Amino acid sequence: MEIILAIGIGILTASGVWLLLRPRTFQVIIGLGLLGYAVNLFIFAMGRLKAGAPPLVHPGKVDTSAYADPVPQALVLTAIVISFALTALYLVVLLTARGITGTDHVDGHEAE
Amino acid sequence: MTPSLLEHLTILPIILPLMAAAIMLLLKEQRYKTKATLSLAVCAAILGTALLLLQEASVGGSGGSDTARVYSLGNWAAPFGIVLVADRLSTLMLALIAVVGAAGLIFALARWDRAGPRFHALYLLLIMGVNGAVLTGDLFNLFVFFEVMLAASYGLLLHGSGEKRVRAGLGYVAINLTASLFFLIGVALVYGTVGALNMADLAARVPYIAAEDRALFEAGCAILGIAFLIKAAAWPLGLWLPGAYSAASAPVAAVFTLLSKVGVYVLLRLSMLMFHPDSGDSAGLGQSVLLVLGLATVIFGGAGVIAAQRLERVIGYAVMASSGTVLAIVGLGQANALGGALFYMTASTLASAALFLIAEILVRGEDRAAIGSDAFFDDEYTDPFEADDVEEVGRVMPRSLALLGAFFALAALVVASMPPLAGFIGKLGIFIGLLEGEGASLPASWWVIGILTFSSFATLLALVRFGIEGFWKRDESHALAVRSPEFVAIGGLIACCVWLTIAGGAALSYTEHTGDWLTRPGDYVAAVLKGRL
Amino acid sequence: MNQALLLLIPFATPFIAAIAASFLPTKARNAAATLASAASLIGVIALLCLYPVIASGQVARFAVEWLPTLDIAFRLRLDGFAWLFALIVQAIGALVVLYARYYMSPEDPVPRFFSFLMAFMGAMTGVVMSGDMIQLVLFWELTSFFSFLLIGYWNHSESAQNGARMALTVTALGGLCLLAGVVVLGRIVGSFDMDVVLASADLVKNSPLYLPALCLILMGALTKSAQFPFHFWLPRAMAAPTPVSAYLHSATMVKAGVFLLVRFWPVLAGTPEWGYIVGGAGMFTLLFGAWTAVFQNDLKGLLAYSTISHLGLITLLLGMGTPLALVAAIFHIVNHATFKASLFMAAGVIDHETGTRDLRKLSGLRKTMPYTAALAIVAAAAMAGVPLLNGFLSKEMFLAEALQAPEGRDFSLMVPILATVASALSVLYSVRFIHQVFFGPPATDLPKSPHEPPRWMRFPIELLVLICVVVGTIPALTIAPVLGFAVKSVLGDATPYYSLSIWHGFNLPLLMSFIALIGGTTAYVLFGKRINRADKAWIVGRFSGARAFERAMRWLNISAEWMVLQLGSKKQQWRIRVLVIAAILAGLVAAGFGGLGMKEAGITIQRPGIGFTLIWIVASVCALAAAWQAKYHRLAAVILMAGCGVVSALTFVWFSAPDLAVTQILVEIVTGVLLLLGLRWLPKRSVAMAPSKTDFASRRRRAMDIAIATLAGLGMAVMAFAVMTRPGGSHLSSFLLEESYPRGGGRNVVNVLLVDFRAFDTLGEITVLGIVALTIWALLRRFRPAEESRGITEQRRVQDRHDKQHEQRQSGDTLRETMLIPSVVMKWTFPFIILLALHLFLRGHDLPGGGFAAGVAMSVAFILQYMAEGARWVEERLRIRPLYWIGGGLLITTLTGMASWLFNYPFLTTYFQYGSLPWVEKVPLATAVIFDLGVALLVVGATVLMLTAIAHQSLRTAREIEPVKAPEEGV
Amino acid sequence: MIARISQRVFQQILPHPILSVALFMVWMLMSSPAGTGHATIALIVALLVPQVMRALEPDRVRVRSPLAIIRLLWRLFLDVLASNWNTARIVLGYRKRTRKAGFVNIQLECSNRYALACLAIIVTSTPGTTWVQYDRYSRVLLLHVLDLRDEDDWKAILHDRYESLLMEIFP
Amino acid sequence: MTPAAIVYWGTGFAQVVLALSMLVSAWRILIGPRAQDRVLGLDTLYLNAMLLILVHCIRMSLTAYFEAALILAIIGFTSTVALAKFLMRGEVIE
Amino acid sequence: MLTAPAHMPDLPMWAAIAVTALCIFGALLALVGSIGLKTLKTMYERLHAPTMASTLAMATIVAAMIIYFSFAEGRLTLKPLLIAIFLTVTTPVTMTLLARASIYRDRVEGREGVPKDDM
Ligand code: NA
Ligand code: NA
Repeated sequence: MEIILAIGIGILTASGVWLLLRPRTFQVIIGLGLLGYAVNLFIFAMGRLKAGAPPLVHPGKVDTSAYADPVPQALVLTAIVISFALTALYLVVLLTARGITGTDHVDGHEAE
Repeated sequence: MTPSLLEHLTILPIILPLMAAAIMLLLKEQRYKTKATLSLAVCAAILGTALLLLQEASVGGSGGSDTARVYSLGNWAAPFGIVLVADRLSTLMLALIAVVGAAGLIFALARWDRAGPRFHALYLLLIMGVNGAVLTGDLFNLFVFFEVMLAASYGLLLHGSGEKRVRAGLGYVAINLTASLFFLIGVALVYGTVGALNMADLAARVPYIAAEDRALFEAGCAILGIAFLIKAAAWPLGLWLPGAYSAASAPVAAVFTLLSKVGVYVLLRLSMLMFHPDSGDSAGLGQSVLLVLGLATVIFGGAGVIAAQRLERVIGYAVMASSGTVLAIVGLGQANALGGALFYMTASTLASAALFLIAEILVRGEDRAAIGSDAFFDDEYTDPFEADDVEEVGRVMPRSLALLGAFFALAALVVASMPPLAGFIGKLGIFIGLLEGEGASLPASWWVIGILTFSSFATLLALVRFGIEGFWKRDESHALAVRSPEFVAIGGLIACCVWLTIAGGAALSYTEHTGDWLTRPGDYVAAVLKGRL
Repeated sequence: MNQALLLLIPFATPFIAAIAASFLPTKARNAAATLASAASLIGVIALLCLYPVIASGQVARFAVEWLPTLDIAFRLRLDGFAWLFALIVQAIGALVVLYARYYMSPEDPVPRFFSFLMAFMGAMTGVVMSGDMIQLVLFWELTSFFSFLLIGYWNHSESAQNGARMALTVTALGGLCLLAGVVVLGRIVGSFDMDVVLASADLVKNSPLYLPALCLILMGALTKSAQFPFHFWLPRAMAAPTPVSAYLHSATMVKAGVFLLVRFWPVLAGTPEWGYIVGGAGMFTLLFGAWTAVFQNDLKGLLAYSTISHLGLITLLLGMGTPLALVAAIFHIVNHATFKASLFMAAGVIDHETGTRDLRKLSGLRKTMPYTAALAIVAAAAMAGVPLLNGFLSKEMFLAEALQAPEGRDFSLMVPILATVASALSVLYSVRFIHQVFFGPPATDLPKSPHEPPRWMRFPIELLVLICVVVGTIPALTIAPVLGFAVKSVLGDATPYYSLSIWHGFNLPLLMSFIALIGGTTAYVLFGKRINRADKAWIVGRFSGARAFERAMRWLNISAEWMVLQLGSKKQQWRIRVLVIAAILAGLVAAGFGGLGMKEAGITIQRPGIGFTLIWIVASVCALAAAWQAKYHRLAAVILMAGCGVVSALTFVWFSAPDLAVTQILVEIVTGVLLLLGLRWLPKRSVAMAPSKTDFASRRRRAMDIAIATLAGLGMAVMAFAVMTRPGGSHLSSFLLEESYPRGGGRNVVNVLLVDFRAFDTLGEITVLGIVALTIWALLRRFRPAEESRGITEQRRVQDRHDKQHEQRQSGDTLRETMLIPSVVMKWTFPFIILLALHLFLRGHDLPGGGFAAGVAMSVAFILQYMAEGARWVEERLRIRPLYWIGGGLLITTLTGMASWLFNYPFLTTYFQYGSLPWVEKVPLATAVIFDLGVALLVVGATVLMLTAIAHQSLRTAREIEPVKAPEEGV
Repeated sequence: MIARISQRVFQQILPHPILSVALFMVWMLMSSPAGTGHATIALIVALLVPQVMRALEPDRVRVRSPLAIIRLLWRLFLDVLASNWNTARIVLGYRKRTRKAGFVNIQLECSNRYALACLAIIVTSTPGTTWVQYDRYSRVLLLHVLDLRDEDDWKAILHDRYESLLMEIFP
Repeated sequence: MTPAAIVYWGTGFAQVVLALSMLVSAWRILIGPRAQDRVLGLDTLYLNAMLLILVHCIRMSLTAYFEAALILAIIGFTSTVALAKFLMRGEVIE
Repeated sequence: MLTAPAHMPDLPMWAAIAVTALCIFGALLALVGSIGLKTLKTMYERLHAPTMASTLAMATIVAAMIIYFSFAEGRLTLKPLLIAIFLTVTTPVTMTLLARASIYRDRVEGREGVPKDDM
């Protein structure tokens, strides 16, 4: 399982980075999106992989080893929300830039 | 928990602006006066709080010992919940933020707060974010506050719109989003290897990290470091700074000077906490990188200052150079010079903020076209730059140019760290600190001194050039319209610089003491964790 | 009077006067002049009052603590030398003020001038009286700064701008070096206190840091006193009003350099390094300055180069390193100050009266300005070293010292010869000056018709010339005692015997003097005409320091630009590439190139499941395809990205993160809508736009990007794998799992983390959401769509046309029909989605769900209505005020947090109880629920605001080009 | 009079009674295991949420003949089973040669929006048929059929099996 | 074999089949050829993912993941509606 | 030998078999749907394929879930019915919309095989 997820994170990252380095704003936003997934899963992976053990505890004595680590999950939740917000923001900025500058190049003007 | 309202002082700088911003969202857009008053009141309250905390920090705890005021949010004690820590360093930052923030706000009241919707709310939220970032004692919470700060900064950078800002915003947002991703990766790795997020907890655990986990941990820290170096605008990661800052409207650019300093602050805080000499195998991690990049930043900033064609960009590069200076000192690991560096950082931040404000007044005539790109929709929000109403002109103050020129000169002296003002004291503190003890025999010390001297010279050259352009070569035909809030804002910042000079002894002793405190991370850890572990 | 106060007066009065003058009205010429002269006179008087103290050989001190931790204090220290210097500064200052009162035009805003002048005087006094090295540097730079303002006083003139800038650049650079030097010196000595430093000569000279300290300090001194090769700023500084030149370039500013050399003489002088550098620079400057002065056609230019030459002379004397040479140097400092100040003033008078300073135009002024002529001739004679004038005395001492140049040095014979030559040159330019200006036939083509200046404008010159004469004739009665204690204060016990009598018998120096006088005069007679015709100085004229400086500055500029270009880039791609490379490198280096400790840690791995592998093949394919398609097939990229999102949600399900799965799915849905809303405003990028052939550079760039991307991916994969395969579980998570129910009141630990343990994060996170919504909304109010996207969309155009073509149909029918069925369903799902949101909200604390999920679900309910019926329709019926939701949400969360203050708990402390309301069985009643409510409200507001802000753009009516208004018909 | 007032009050309180019932049941399902507490909440929800629907002004739903509903559901169930079977066979390539897919235009009789919506749902939920386009003026439905043996067959199926029942339910 | 084991392994197999099904629908997203094909592929992907979650609930004997599937069922269609409307009208909200 | 993980409660053999069979059947049917999505020739034909997943496949899996959790939790658990209800109502919406959009696009582009008379 770990190896699959690791490879998956790697591929998401590679695709995202490739897009992040492209000259068109839309490529960048998709790249940021993919990187967002990769990073969220990466954070999630830091809690190690445990199937069938959601951190929903039962009252009473808690066997902490029987639950997945809740901390990375909470961090990912926050990260998801923030990256959603910032994707929206970047989208609007890129739209505005496209309108004002007449190009969708990341520099706001076509490369010479 | 002692039952005293004063105990909640630490959190005021964060929730006051938040509350005010929330209330402003419930107010109609037209109610500028109310909003302005509210903003001013909040800034004043933050300033008051910051000064109280500063006073406390400078006096120290019981028996004159240094303490860190720890505020456990949700009443969850340190490693488990999030804590705010107001120690000497964060309090210093807090005071700096309060001053620059208030100045920017006052300046904006003259006109900028009406150049786009919801300026006050965004502005206060930016202040909140910066305050949170310096106060928090938790790594992930730091991320959150970085994001608050950045989100607000995106909004404020774009405030006033126009092609220049949008273009700058495009790059600024993309770079910072990338940096935020690095931040997350770094935090994740740190948690994945150490299992802690609280900074003090981390500091306490770093020496005991298992050998096989250390490489991963250090990789995480290194990536984290890159994220912070991007924010601190270290070369070659901080190339975004001059463009972004110079595109922003003046009051925004003024508060932006704080943002890069927050990056520096975090690097300083974390490297002193986690990689101090007693921290086992990780001691001194990344220090040489900080030194080299810091110096490179100073050189690059110096070159940029000379090469830049617009005053705002000059200031932007100067801000870079000033970040680089502090980074280099952090990297050098010379605790003696740290006090000077902190002093220098404080002074140069105040002065570069003032310069951004002055620069805007100087280029005001030319800039009109850039601000008002022609609108496409006819239900357009009208802003004061497009309307030629009479109030726009403002009363020309007698001697406004002379006074502004004096302000410019003083601010320029501080930024170039020339005598007699505060910047000089800071740099002097660095020099003397560097040469103390074994420092004189380190080649790095001499490099630092040489490069800092070069950067002073470069800054002076450029600022003299632009001073002459702006004040001596000024066309008589368009008079300078400066409104009183603008004078108050700039004058306030300059007054702080002057005060820092006159009361240089006390201020420097504070920063030196702070440097000393930073070299004893054990005390910080003890204060935060209160012996728990 | 109190000694400390007396010390403070000459220092502080000028500054006070400067500030006071700056408040005077623009035309208050007399008031400003009175103020300034009063200030300097008070200073003079205070200094005179201190005479007894100084004369008795004491040092007057005054100290105030300033930077105690650096051992830097504000210290005033007045010994004999400083006293003499301060007196010159203040007294000549007073005279210059008087002179300037008449010199400056009534139209000039002189209060500013006097303000700068006084400030400069204060700074100069500060330099002289500094008892602390750092303080000395401080005032040193201040003199540079105020001289900048004074030189640039006529700031509209370009030459003033350039001259001021050059002077500042050179002297401030010197000052920076001086600072460094002083810091090093302080490091050697262990103190910045001048007393301590001056007493540590041996320590300093034996220190390994001696040479760097010396070089740095000399950089300061030599730039300031315009020594070759830093001399060039001085002639350019002549753009200043003449009173400024008279003051700064005779007695003060340029003398600061030699003052410094004298001040540190006991500590630094006497070593071979000192001798070579200082002596060499002095000798060269002496000759160079004199030679160049000869060829100057501008009166002030001549005086400027003469000043350079005389400063060279003083420097050379100091470089000799002998006590007697020092005596001569100090003496010449005083003498030069008097005759040069008077000459500058005279030059100013001539300029003022005739309207020109060109030696070739001026002629025969002795007829029209006899009195001024007489004064100028005497002063020039003093400069030339004519006997019975003060210049002669010090020059005699100089020549004597030149003969005493230590044997064994290679140039021992050269020194006296060169000294004589320099003296001859000095005679030559003095004679040329006198002859060209005052003799010959009266000039006819002068811009103004000259006559004698006003009485009080002449007075300063008279006084100074009188001093020249008096000192020159009766030195023993006038200057001797002063010079005596000045020298003693520097040399202490090493003070040598010297005599100030005018007559020492026929000796070699006297001979040399005469050779110089005769030689100079003869040369003028022989070459005068040719010199007048020369454009620039023979031989050395081709070398222009100023041009070199400007070239250096240009080079600095160009190389800075080059550097910025090379070390940076304006291209965002480049910048981001650097970031990514930096992060990869950082990770690699820190992790020690692959040694992630995997072997040591041991790998515990779960066998890959087939299903899981398959879904990750889906995600990988989607990701790679998205990367491939994002440029030309944006919609495909959006869809492919959504595919990745689904798989990451499934992964969260797979590995026990239901909350994450819920949130991911919800966010996925909203992001999809958002991107589509955006796509509407993004014109198509067709494949046809692609360059048909990709050049090598772009192929290489792509290859590099692929390499970077691969490395980044590899890095993340390896790190993720390394962490996942080692044992996990932290003290943090154990605590949270254990305490979540008993102390947080919730079974869903993730939710308790979000609303209790780490509620502060959540507060920040929703703030981010609110800010972003606000920003988007603000930005879109001035939205200007891309040219190609303006107006209605292609599809709508086609469909509307179709509707119009058919008789029965109305415009918009196609849409209505299309949405006929969907809108029924979408409308009726509204209450059920509200239900879902409520459900998610209420169960959050114990089971997956929570405020955020509820908020997004709720916002989806709104968005569905927007999609079903259009924005206008919805907003006519549902008044959604997203800003209020955002503000309210923030307020609720914050107030909930603050409520704990009432119970003396920190912010965000939650309270909970397993209450049992009537009819409702055990339901946890936690304040965290209220907090979560705020979260939900904000999320609804922010999400709806973001989406509708973009959606509203379609509704906005494009601004039409306003038709020109027809003129209204007249009555 | 009283009856009318009470009817209006009833309409005020329960603007959409069916919706309220549905919401109540859905809530009970959602929060299962649900006790009295959830029933209370469900009741509140069922009373309050429909008020929101006032704003959206949906056409009123009038349903007759609950029996017809059950018959409709039963028919749908059978048809879904059958068409799943058919479609699966087609996908797996059993009837490659003989099969022909295509569009069918069908003239509908009913015009009630809800009836049409139900019809659309039914048609589309049944594998093998997809509701593509409906013309309000001519009341012609364009249907896509995966296995188009006989156009009239499909018309008949639609009319007889569903439309008539739906017209019974939504008059 | 215990009943529980049967369920566990049976659902495991069902998951593999569903994952395979996802892979096939992803293929449609990938090759298109037209935008509507991709949208359809995505819709199917969502559907299969939802079924996968349900099966996972059984396999893990946990209802905790149910809400994720429920959300997909109730509002998952929003994305597809938006996409379809975008194709039809060129914009999602008019 | 196949063993069940500890977390799984025991249930009657018939129920286990039913659950398993329903799950597998549903999954296979969904797979058939997806295969149809891949193999069928035109867009409109492909539209029919996933409907199997959203109807019968979904129904069997929901049934499996109801059976399983009713035994696992010891009481009738009808919650999964919600999925059936909502999915049945919402999926057709997307399908018809998609069909409408693609026929419009095909007509505009003048493609073969679509009725032409209308937009
Ligand atoms: Na609590
Ligand atoms: Na169908």
